[in-house]
Amino acid sequence: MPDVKVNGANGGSPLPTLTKKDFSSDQETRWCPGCGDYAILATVQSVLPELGVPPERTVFVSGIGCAGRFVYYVDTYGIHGIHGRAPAIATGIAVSRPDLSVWVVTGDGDALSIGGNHLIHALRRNVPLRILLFNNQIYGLTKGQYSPTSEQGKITKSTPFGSQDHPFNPIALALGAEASFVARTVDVDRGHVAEVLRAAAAHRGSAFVEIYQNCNVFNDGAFEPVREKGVREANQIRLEHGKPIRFGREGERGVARGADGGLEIVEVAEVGEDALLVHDAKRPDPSLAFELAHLAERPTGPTPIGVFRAVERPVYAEELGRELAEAHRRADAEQLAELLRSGDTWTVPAA
Amino acid sequence: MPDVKVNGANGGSPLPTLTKKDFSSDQETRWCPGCGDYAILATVQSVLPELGVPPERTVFVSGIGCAGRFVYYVDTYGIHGIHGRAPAIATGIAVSRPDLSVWVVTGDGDALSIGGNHLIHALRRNVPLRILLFNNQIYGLTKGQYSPTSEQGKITKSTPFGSQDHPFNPIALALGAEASFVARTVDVDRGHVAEVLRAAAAHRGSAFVEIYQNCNVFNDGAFEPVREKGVREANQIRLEHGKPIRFGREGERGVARGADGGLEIVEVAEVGEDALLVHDAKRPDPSLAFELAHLAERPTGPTPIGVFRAVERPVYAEELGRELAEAHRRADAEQLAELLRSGDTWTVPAA
Amino acid sequence: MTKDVKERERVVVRFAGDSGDGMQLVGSRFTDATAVLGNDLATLPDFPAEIRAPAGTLAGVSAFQIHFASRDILTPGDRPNVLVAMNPAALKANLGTLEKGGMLIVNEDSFGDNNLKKAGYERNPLEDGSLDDYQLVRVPMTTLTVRATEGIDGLMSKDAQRCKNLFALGLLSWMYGRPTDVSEEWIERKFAAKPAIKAANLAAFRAGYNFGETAELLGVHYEVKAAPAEPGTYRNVNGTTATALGLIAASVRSGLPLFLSSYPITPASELLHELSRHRRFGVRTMQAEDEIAAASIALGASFGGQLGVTSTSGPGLDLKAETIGLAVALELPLVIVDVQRAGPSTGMPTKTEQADLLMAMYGRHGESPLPVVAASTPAQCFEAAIEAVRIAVRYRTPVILLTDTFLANSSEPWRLPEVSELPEIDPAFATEHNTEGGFWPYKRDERLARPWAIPGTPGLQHRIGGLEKQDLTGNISYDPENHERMTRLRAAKVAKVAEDAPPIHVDRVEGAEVLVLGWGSTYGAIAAAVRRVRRGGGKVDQAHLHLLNPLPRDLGELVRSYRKVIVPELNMGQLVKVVRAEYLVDADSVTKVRGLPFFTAELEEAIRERL
Amino acid sequence: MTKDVKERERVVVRFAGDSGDGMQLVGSRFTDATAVLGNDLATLPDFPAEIRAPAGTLAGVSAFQIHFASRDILTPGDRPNVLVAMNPAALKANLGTLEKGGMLIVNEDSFGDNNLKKAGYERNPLEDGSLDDYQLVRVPMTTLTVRATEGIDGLMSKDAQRCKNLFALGLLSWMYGRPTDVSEEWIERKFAAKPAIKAANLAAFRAGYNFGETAELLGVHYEVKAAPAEPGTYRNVNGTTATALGLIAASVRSGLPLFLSSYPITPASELLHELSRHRRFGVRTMQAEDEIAAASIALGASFGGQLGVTSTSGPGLDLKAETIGLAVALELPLVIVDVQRAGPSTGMPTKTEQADLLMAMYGRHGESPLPVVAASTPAQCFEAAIEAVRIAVRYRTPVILLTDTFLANSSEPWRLPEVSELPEIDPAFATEHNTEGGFWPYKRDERLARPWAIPGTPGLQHRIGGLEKQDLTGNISYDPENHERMTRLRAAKVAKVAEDAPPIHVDRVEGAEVLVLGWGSTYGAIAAAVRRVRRGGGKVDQAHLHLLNPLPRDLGELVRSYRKVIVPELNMGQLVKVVRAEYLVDADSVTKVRGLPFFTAELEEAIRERL
Ligand SMILES: Cc1ncc(C[n+]2csc(CCOP(=O)(O)OP(=O)(O)O)c2C)c(N)n1
Ligand SMILES: Cc1ncc(C[n+]2csc(CCOP(=O)(O)OP(=O)(O)O)c2C)c(N)n1
Ligand code: SF4
Ligand code: SF4
Ligand SMILES: [Mg+2]
Ligand SMILES: [Mg+2]
Repeated sequence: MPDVKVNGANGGSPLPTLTKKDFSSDQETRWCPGCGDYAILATVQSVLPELGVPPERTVFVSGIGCAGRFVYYVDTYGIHGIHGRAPAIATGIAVSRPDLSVWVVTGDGDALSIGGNHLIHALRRNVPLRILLFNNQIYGLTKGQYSPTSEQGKITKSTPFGSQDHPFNPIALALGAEASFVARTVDVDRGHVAEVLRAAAAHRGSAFVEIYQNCNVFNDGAFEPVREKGVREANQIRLEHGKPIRFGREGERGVARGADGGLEIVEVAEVGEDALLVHDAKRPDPSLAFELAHLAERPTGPTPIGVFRAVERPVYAEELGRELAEAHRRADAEQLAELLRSGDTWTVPAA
Repeated sequence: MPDVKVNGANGGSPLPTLTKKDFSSDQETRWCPGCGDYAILATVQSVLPELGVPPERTVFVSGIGCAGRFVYYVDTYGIHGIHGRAPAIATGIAVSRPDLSVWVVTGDGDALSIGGNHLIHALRRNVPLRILLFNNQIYGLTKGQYSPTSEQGKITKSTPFGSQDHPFNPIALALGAEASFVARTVDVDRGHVAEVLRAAAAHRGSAFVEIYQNCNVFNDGAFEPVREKGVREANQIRLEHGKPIRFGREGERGVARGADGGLEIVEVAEVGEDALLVHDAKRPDPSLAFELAHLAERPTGPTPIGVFRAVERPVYAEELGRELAEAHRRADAEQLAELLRSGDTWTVPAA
Repeated sequence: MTKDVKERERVVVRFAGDSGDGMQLVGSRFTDATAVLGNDLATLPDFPAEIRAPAGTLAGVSAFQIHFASRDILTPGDRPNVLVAMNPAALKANLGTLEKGGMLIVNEDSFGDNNLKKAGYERNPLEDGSLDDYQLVRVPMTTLTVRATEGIDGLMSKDAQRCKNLFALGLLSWMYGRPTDVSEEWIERKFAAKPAIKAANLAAFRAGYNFGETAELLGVHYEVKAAPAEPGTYRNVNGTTATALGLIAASVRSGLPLFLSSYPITPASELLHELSRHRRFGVRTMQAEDEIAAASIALGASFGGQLGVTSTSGPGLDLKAETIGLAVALELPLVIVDVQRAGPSTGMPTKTEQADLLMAMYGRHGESPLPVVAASTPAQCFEAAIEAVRIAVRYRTPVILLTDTFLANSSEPWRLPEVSELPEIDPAFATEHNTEGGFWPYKRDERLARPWAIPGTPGLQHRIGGLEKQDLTGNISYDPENHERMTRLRAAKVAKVAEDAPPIHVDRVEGAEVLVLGWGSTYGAIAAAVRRVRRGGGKVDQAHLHLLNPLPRDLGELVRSYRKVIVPELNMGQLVKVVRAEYLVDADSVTKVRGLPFFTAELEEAIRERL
Repeated sequence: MTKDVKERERVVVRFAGDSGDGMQLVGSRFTDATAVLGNDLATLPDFPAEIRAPAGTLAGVSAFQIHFASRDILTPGDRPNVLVAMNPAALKANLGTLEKGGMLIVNEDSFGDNNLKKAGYERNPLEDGSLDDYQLVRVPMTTLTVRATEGIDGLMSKDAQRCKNLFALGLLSWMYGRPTDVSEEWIERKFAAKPAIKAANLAAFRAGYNFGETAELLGVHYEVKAAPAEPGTYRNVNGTTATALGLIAASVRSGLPLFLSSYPITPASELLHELSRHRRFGVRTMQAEDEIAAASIALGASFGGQLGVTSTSGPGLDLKAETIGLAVALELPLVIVDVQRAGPSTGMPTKTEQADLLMAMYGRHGESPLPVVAASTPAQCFEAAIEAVRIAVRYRTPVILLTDTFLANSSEPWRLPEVSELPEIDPAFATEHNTEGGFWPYKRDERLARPWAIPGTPGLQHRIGGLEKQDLTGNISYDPENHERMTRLRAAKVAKVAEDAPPIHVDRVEGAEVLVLGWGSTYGAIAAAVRRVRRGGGKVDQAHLHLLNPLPRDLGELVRSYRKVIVPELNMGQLVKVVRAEYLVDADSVTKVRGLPFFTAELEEAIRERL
């Protein structure tokens, strides 16, 4: 096993010779024309060279779904796994090989429906994974059934009379599952996606990133208010650590704590800048991030994006990894013989 | 199918003739002597007769674990299912039979390890289930491995050098999963358990109740601060809707919002009663409940118990249930013949 | 100009175009008209694996094949006699299937440089002589469609072009004398709300028809007479619809509300979609969080006294295994529909195979036998579904119903049964004590079925679970003898299902010493191949299994009575293993694992070789 | 008084008491002394199903059986010759196993009213004549223990009483002439830190020993001479430890770090516990959130270049099915240890059975063959584990290793192998391009194994997945011919594993026309039964399979060479199905499904009946 380096980082120093091309495979992309996945792929491929991890120490793991195809297009090591199990497969890789940078690409059905359990356990353990959840609020690959993030009443192939399910709020679920890094971004907003990816890459432990991704075939326009040029400027509440939470075309609105102790959207002109809540992504208690997640239950109006939470806590089995690698290197035939001999033994002499 | 009655309630009127005996089966209880499960069983059996639902319209479903044995001891309909799947099996029962009162009994491994996904989905859907999670922070039935609620560093059979996992906070996880009713209580505190069970029974939709349960064989004393007489008086923070949050032997301490916007434990004498936070279990935004859940990450000191959250939101497929039952009653041979004939048909005349 | 009319006994037509070209629609319309005309028919759509591949590429080609005849037919046909190719990619992807000398009708308007390049043609195949082996008919369909729709009020030029599929439909309708009113009425109905689109589609359809009649390109057209058929009312169904209808029928006949709990997966999702539409019958469908939940929810519904059904395909069947095992122990009715697809793991999700038989039989830990039923044709899915429900309810057992991608998508005419002829299914709920002062949930009836007492029934409260149960009482028991008894009882109960099975129908010819034994969706191909072998003088009998576990009681005697038994399967030889183990006959395996159904011709050859 | 010494060839002793009585400890100590003496031996603990049933009840009885002899023996024995019962419940639960006329040693102090009632005795069996068929020896063990420990400084009376198990150990040690120093040294070591407890245990042990020597109750004691054994160093191991050591040995021999990812389940948890202790060898164990995750994590570790192993029992194997199928498609090494337990669904978790064989072979959708290895004795688990790893690594395939509850818990002497004699396992990681300017992950070697290129290797980046892959390149492919080729390649690869298998060892006698063919943990019972049959003049050969899939290449010829083949199994007949299907021999099935191993006597009879 190569030397242990956390998250695959090459001693922190960038590899300046790498370019987007180094992370592009020769496989033809096979998403529908216009799919939001293209934009995400392009941004990921352009950010990867910045991270200082060479392609051979980068691994992408995905489940099944349109999003899952992602792995074929990035020229790194990769597993296109089975539906919902990517966080578990990736856990096996990340834990056994702390020298690698391991990324999970998953869809809203893959991560939150069939794979919900593995996701929450990876987050609680703080396994060093970068988990990109492409949330299009629909099942793309199976041609349009509703997902656990679809709005209640959604009419789809499996719910011709409207779905009965109340959806998850992925950010809130991740926070409830002890996630140490939680962020949200929007497929086509390349600058913002890149920013969030960089922050996720820098995080030690699990980094959970929800990416609003438009499925133009089965759920077109789901994120229009925060995605389309012309309207998104008014609706993206960009969270920035240490800064007052302001948004709107001219920054004319903001988030403040209301009289009942809850958060509310205010006009800055009315309450004054000082009344605004200052975003604190590093607060140990996840409650503020949780409140922000509930500021907008769905991306139909002003919606926070950016890093909700980024706190340091012990990375799963990090220390242990080093220890074990060391121990394994030392384990030899003699030690083994000794182990076999352990316990009470007796000897039958040669006659 | 009998008439549809929500949660099995008999039009709300109690059945005064029922007693604890009516809910006690003839099977010998088989938990270890001294196990906290006994106390819970006794309280459940004594509360059931109050609820106005006869035994034949009550169903208990459990997974595998010591807790799972519970179903055998209650003389109702019951399924002792497979590990982790009780919420799903119970969903099938509750959804198909809204006239029943359906209870799930599960352990911390059953509910949060293997069964985590079903639990969070039942909660988000708001399926009418009363889910009792017997949290002993250990695997009892399989003889003592750590569970997803065990403290990090726990030494158990499967972790002789201490566990590496950061635990779940079950209340926070449930809140992150959109739970509409979330409560916590302590096995031996019969009065409190009964109170919480009554509230859970009255709730429409999913009621999630975490019960701290002592496993005296494999994890004795895990809940001592909130469980043992003499200390618990100082450590139980009893949440009561609409009341200021005060606790301690003399109610000398309380919970208030601190300068940084977060919650903190205060001396009432110092801050004055008015500064105390008033508990609001009915607040639509789950953030307050989430904050309270994080007041004590583990039951090692002052710890909130009681109902964290109890809000009304649509019960999964409730309306639909009525509609379908009605439709099914009407569906007859003629309708069926018509259905078979639908679409383009043609006729070959008899020669 | 009047044209020659030639008679044909049977014809295979394949429509192929880009996913956006509406080929499935053309195929369905052509099928309906064909059905109304009284031909026997079988169809098979061929969807692209991608959701929406870029227009004009090979990955985006969508096709529809129909086989119709003046006699009864059994498969959608090996090789088309006529291929309609709407663009170069469709030509490239499908030409290989066209019979040598077959007719190739192309939309020549689409053979521009751009499309040729997308399809990977370096030269235009219409011009380089590479199609000389076929009767090439070049029709400028786009141009003619646009011309025919000129002047329609409010019609946009893009919409006009999109009607070219109806032009193709019209042309083929003329070629094979399909009734025009069926298609025209459909257009009227479908586009009633959009007059311009309606007019354009009608115009395109008629233009195509008239083009056939007048253009000199086509000298002949064909007549395919009605096929003799049993009197009755018919409709065309694919296996998905037939399965759905069968389940609904079983629900109505049993009085048990149907509760389908499922997780989407190709190709089983369609059954979920289909059943979701039938609220009118009290059908509840629930999209569960995963397959484990889907099975568990359905099992819960069964415990509640409903008809719990769960549907899936291979990977989902793996995940349901533990819950199915619980159902075996609980002895509750549960129907698991497995629409088999190709390959291990994710495999080839849109392709067909029948490789889950051994999984269905043995794919659970411990001794956990259960009945397995397989459907043989699209329409037969209806009966198979009812039979699966009947067994599940009668014997209080999970039943696996095997269909596959081919059955799910393929369609054929189905003579509607009288509702009163459908099997009665009696849930026979327990309502009273069955022992001195109490209720024993594992006291069995003469078929070894246990009583089904549902919540809400006063006095019959009971607890059941996956731990071994004491005979009769159902209490937990670790007694060795009891475990042996219960294990044998569960096996004996499943074995009893064979007692209900009708004698195996054998299609016999005088003097045959060879039997071809099949199961599942290969029925049509096997029967067609057997016919051909016989026509060539070969003597061979045919039998087809619908009950795979337990095997029918007369199967042993049957297979032992032949010199040779041939078992064709779309797998590596699964039924053949069971038959060999059970009856020690040296049955011969014919296998194909290509994600495709058997072709009649290849099976014919395989049988001939083994005679 | 000197007493008679009689010689015995073999003896079965069973210690039984309450869970709190320390019977497992007594058994283990007795075993160690027996091992050091040089007897051959086999042991079997019998744990209660409950965690901690109320003291004194039947549910709380814990027992330990040891069979030791002056010749080689093969099973823990059918029926004890001596039963030690520490309380009425232990007597009641175990008396049925004692041979008629056998010796029954009871702690008469515990036969008070209260204990009699808890055990469900209406009268005291020591006094009502119901034990007249046995040599009853009443010993007031508690009293004598308390008396022996009087005066020990700082000893509490409760602790004194708890030493009565050591009294029993002392008594039995005297009876069978076990060396006392082994036990005394153990006590010294174990309680070094607690002088009072140490003194009390020593005193109790010696008191028991001396009681035998002096009390008039026992007129004879026995000698069981050392069994001839191959020279070497021995230790006693159960199957769990042997499996763990085998995996560690394979890790050391291959240089692959061992990564066990598992979810607790009886009886497989012990393997997780055992391996968790071996950090010194770089062994990583991870308790996953469920079995699906456990398998997936292990598979991830394999992709990362480690030795991915996952362990479970039946219900967990169900859940791993889909991931195992993925491993089949990915063609990565993965070892799945299935410690089989009794029953379908939850069944009887603490009892043994071998009913997962067909599940192991066929329990995945689609055609997804994989090698299956089964261990035959507790110590043989060591070799079986190494062999499973060897196959997994050599062929890049998941391998299922079948053991069971009996193997896991039972123990026997194991001659330690030389490390240098253990198989070498070469991971043979790919490090370079294997085609013109690139890397093809599905280009195979002569054994059809594909290259294993692990992350971190520059230039060999590649993506693999569960969709069907193009031969050689591993790219996604829906090509029908490719799917057929890949399906057959995967099957052919697994078939090749048989080429490595040594010829089947047949234990032959002159003139035998009958073969007893077994697999798994029944080895000892079958071999013992075959011996007895032969002793009675029956002519019968024995063969035992360790490789279950593919079957060894010489098996066909072997089974066909007998007039009759008998296949005893602890299931409803699973291997027999495979053998019949494969070789068309009318193999005869002997089955037992009681959660118990075969008894030698019952197998002997079953074989005799069939000769
Ligand atoms: C075990 C299993 N169940 C179901 C499926 C079918 N399936 C494939 S992807 C998918 C959901 C896709 O939705 P999502 O995860 O949101 O990804 P998207 O396609 O929207 O990117 C489903 C149900 C499968 N492949 N495996
Ligand atoms: C599929 C499956 N995996 C594992 C097990 C073994 N098992 C039974 S109960 C249990 C965990 C018990 O812990 P918990 O749920 O906390 O219940 P407790 O015994 O503490 O009440 C496990 C791992 C099983 N029965 N089935
Ligand atoms: S179906 Fe939707 S998510 Fe999938 S590739 Fe097409 S547009 Fe993208
Ligand atoms: S092991 Fe623990 S949880 Fe289980 S019955 Fe015993 S005391 Fe209770
Ligand atoms: Mg999606
Ligand atoms: Mg627990």
